[in-house]
Amino acid sequence: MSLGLTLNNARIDYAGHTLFRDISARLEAGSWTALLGRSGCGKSSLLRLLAGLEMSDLHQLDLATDDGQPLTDRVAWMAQQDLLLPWRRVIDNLWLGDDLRRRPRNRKLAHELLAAVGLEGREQAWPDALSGGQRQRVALARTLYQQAPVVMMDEPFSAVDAITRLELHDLASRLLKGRTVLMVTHDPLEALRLADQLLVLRPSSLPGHGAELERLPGLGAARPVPLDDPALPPAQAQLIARLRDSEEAA
Amino acid sequence: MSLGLTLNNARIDYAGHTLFRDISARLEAGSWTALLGRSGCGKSSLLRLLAGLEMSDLHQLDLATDDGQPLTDRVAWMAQQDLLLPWRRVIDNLWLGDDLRRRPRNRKLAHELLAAVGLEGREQAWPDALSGGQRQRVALARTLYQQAPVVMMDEPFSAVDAITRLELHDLASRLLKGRTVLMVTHDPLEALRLADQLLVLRPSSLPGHGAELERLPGLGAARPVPLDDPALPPAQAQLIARLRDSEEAA
Amino acid sequence: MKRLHAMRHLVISALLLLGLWQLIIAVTAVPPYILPTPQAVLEVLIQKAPLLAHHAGVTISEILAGLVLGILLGLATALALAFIPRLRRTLLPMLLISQVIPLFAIAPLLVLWLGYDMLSKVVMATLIIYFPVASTGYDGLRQTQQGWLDLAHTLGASPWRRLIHIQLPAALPALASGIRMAATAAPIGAVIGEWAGASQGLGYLMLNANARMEIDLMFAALLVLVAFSLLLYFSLDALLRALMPWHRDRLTRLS
Amino acid sequence: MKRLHAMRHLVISALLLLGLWQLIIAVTAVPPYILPTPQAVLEVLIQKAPLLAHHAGVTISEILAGLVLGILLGLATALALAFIPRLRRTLLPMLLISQVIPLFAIAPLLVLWLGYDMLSKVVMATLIIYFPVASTGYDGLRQTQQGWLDLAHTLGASPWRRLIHIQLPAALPALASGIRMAATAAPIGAVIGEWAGASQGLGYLMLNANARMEIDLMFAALLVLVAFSLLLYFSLDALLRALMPWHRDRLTRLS
Amino acid sequence: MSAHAAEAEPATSTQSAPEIVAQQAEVGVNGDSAASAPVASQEAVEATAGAAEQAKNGAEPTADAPPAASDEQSADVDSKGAANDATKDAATAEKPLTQFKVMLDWYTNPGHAPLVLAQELGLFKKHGLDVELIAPADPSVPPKLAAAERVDIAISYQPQLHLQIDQGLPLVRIGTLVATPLNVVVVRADSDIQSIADLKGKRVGYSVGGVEEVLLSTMLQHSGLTLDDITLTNVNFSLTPSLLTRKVDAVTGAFRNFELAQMAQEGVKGRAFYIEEEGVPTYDELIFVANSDSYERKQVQYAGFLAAVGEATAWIINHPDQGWEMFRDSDPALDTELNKEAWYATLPRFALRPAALDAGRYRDFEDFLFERGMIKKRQSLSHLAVDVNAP
Ligand SMILES: Nc1ncnc2c1ncn2[C@@H]1O[C@H](COP(=O)(O)OP(=O)(O)OP(=O)(O)O)[C@@H](O)[C@H]1O
Ligand SMILES: Nc1ncnc2c1ncn2[C@@H]1O[C@H](COP(=O)(O)OP(=O)(O)OP(=O)(O)O)[C@@H](O)[C@H]1O
Ligand SMILES: [Mg+2]
Ligand SMILES: [Mg+2]
Repeated sequence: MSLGLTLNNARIDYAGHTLFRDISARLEAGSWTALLGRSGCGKSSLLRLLAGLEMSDLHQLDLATDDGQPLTDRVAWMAQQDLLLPWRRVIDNLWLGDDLRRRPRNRKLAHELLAAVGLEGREQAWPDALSGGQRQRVALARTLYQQAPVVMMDEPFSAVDAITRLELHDLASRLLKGRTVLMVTHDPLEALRLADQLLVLRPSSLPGHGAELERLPGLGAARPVPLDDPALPPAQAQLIARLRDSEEAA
Repeated sequence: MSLGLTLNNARIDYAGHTLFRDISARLEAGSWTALLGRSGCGKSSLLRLLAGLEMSDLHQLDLATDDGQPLTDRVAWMAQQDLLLPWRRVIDNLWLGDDLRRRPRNRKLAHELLAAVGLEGREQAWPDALSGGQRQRVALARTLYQQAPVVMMDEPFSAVDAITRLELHDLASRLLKGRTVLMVTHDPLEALRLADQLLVLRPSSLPGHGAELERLPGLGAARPVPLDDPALPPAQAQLIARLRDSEEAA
Repeated sequence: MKRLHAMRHLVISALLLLGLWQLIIAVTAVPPYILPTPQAVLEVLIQKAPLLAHHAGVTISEILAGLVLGILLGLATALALAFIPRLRRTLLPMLLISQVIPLFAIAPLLVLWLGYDMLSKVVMATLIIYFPVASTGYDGLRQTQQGWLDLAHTLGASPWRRLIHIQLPAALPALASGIRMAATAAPIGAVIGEWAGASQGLGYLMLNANARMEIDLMFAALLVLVAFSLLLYFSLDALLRALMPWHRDRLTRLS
Repeated sequence: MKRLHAMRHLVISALLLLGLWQLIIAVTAVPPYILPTPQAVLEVLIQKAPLLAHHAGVTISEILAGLVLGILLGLATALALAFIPRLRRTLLPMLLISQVIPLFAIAPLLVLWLGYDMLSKVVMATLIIYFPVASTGYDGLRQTQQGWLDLAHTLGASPWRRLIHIQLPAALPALASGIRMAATAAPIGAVIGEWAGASQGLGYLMLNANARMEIDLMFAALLVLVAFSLLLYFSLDALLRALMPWHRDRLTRLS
Repeated sequence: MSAHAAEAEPATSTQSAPEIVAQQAEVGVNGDSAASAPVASQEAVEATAGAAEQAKNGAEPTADAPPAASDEQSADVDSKGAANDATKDAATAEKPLTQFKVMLDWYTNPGHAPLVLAQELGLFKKHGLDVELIAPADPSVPPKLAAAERVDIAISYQPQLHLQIDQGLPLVRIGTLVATPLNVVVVRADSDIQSIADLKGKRVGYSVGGVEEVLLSTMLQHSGLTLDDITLTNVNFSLTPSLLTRKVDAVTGAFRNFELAQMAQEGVKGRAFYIEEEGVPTYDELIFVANSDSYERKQVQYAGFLAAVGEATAWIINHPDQGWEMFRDSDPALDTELNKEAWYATLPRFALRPAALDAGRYRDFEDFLFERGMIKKRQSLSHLAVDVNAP
């Protein structure tokens, strides 16, 4: 169930402009990595690249899995947009993957997950009748339902309220135990609570190189780090300062 | 430029289910109000109702403006989705309102706003080539460009990173000085930094009434409240506790 | 209730049309052997109901068979075009050519090849339906949101299942547009086929009545054809809407 | 470079078609008075070039006039249907009826009203183009994203300017689909118009040649018509793409 | 008042060609005095006498240049009932021409030769008419438009005329273009159908014209069969191809001057059964019809028109080869081998006296259709056909 990843030489160009190049990172098996960076620096693009999705223009990646097998079909990807299919009811969106792979549906799991994200009773609703945060939660449930060894999530909790967000931290930590998780987030606290390592995509000092990746360690405690953990506030302040610095350095 | 609003008897039903009823609130002229509440409680719906947008099913609202004139055409609305028109370049999206009202375009303001939200040089890009946070910033710029006396924003900073968010707080505070602002947010800190009053939409104790509105005072300091203001951390903790409580009360 | 409402509107517009018809006759003083009065036509309609019913039966079978075949073939073509780029380059021009050839120019040819039986009419109706379906289907298929395709990719979908579960439903509104158009074209296809050679069907009956200057009968046959065409259109429209329950039209529907 | 590429593909598919044509003749042993050989047709094409050019000129003017009128009228109808719900209930059935009436039934009526000049052909081409444009335009217009309409509302847009700046661009892909279809239908409209009565034009020439069993000439005229139709389609397609620079097709284009 | 039309003996189907030619020659002598008039000279009369023969053999072209309409011969169209005086009175030459729309029954073909040639030779102008010839794609349209007075004259068929009048169309026959049936039943010469009786169990194709079923059933009855013994299929305008491809065993409604030549061109010999020999009363195949309500008002022009047609017919018969060349040159689309062959096959079929009325034919055919139940009631002759030169 656990699968480590090593990436090297990642590069993306859009329309002649280099987003980043020569980027390397290691995602340990079963560890959580938070990807941070300024809006528009290339986080979503990097996720797409790793997930093996179609990219326009020039791109490049050396990706090695620990078991040497290709990553295809073993990665769950939750996009920045919810990507719910409007012609499938909420619950049908969950087992889209089963239908696409012709696998039997796991009704029990689907119902459990919807209940866990607070959407019990909305299983038969059309996605168009949901609020923004509800849609995001359905998308999260769909990602969790996939039970893939590697999970990539692009700002998975951005549209939900603070309380729900904390609940979802618990839920995700529980359900994604042992998975290799790469998660884009804008919330430093969230990154610190959930991640074993933090990767910050920030402007490179080399001209024409676009962004580079800086690695910061996580708090190394249980996941999620309790809100009242005394290490959290200083770490948060430090991280924000760091994010601000990396900006000014460029 | 300032315009206060009083709303009474607000009610929305979706498909026979009452979201809320008998809701009243006062938005003082030139004040900022933050609207908080659990995901799916009806914040976006309330905003739509106030903005005079088409609602399905049963709805109701007594809205009084301080000058007695209808609100129509004097409210800027920033939706939860960015709603950029894909067939207009970034800058053309800004002056959509001018084109729709046959007013001359303010090119200088448009360029200044785009620069202010960090999108200098992307004026001629197609919206499809932008990242999620960049799109949200264009939508914000479009809302600010409108210079309406009343501004309603639905999670306007949800897709941008922490640093950009702080910058946008400054920007919005500066540019929306004197306007009556109603803003949905999930970030308690954000609410406290920007708002003169906080409205929390929470489950009503009366059965069948859906949600009710609880009013909390803001910090009453300059906008935005500096991050190092000592009143901020305890207020934030208190607000989170309050949000959690209001949940459990139901 | 809703059905009753829809019926009412159809009746109203039918009456409106009859009024318009009568008005045209009154205003332009067009002689009855070019445009008969509604009364005369209705009279013939009742009087020759069995005859009309017989020929209508033939034509309706042709139309329905052509419709089914045309939609299936059109869909298949749209899929082929969307999935095999190499094919597209050569198939698209051929498809276009098949469309711009006036049907009546090759109708005699088709009839000579396929005989004077139902087959040739079905082929004709199929041909005429085929293109709107293929064209709108193709346009719909190639405009699937990139995000959904990406999702299907990470979910490990085969091209075939991606098609079924993502691209086809996404193309359904566009396709529905094409099918609605096809429904209006199908009757003409069948009638042109009958015109090129047949011994029964509404097209044949009309041609015959016309030659005998029984203009009343011709218009009665026309009326039956039009009525069936409208029925076909509205049934298909209802069916298509039922196929897209999530697709809430902004504007109120016809019914 | 790209244009050259496109040309190559057209030439390839043209050659392929000629091959197919020849093959059909070889395999089915169809007699030349039903399907002449490509050589025979090309010979006539060269030999009677001035005759064909003259008639083609007439038909092309009819097509272009019909296209412009049909698109304008179709758009106007789509707008009327989308904006005046009351109208929709009565207009839509009439629109449908105008589509399902076989032309030959009302040809004398048209001649009576419109005479034998170019007008009647332009009207026919217009009629046939009109529907795909109106239908897809209407379908496109009523599917505008609610969010954009809301935005227009708060931005204080008049219905008219909302239409211009929001609904029409949003409907453009659907409309383009309809216009593409219309482009293939326009030549047929003009030719059918000529069939209803004319003394010049490719349709006239084709029917005339057909009646005299000069199948070579008929196919030569058909070839000219098809060539022009393809040209029309690809020009319009290029134009429509140019009108939608933001609309990046997922799949590579034909060219 | 000239006697040539009013006093003409009713032509019968048994009338021989020389007799008709003789009558036509008489017209020429009586009607024309000017030397340059188309059929005035004695040579012309002689040439006419041999026309049928020449047509068959493709005889040498006559040396005469085609006559052009000269002002001296312009008709005085205003003097009532004076069509026959047209060529005698040169004084009124400057009269404006009357616009005249004539609708053919079908695309221009050799069957329309007299009209095309009258146009080319300027004979219509000579008779004060500015004629426009219009070709429809559907033969059922012209009579309707004539009835609606959209055109002044339409070419139609006698059997259809009876149906049209029965259906209340205000039409009347004013002249004849082809005075015999052209309709034949055609089978392949290599088939085993030697007589109508052999059609039993065969498939017969026809082009919808309205009366095909009646004519065919009459012929079948004549040979002891009924319609139930055959299968009828509408093949519309694909008569020849359907026969050539053996989709049908026989076709009816084919024209003896056209379809047979068409088959021959494709190397298939045909065998024809002439319908007037199979029990069907003879009739005029191609006739001129006009609106019956405005007939009296336009009678003079009609007379002038028919006079021009008659003159053209006579000239064609005198100069068949030259006629073909002029016909061919009038429209490049007409220049085909088939048309050329049909040209010569059609020549002997033209009515030499287009205005002449054979009352018996109309009465007999009316009776025939009535007995067959094709028309609801019998019309009097005057409702069916008129002699434009009658007072
Ligand atoms: N068209 C609709 N039909 C039925 N229910 C609807 C419809 N639109 C919204 N709802 C329901 O109304 C409730 C309120 O939705 P709304 O979008 O206002 O929530 P919200 O407070 O903005 O939530 P979020 O924070 O997730 O954006 C939700 O439970 C949603 O499912
Ligand atoms: N198709 C495209 N063509 C051109 N530029 C593009 C395209 N897609 C993305 N970009 C640019 O690439 C950059 C990175 O985009 P990406 O979506 O990866 O950013 P991000 O880090 O996810 O930002 P956010 O936090 O706002 O989501 C942006 O500046 C964007 O404008
Ligand atoms: Mg992103
Ligand atoms: Mg919301």
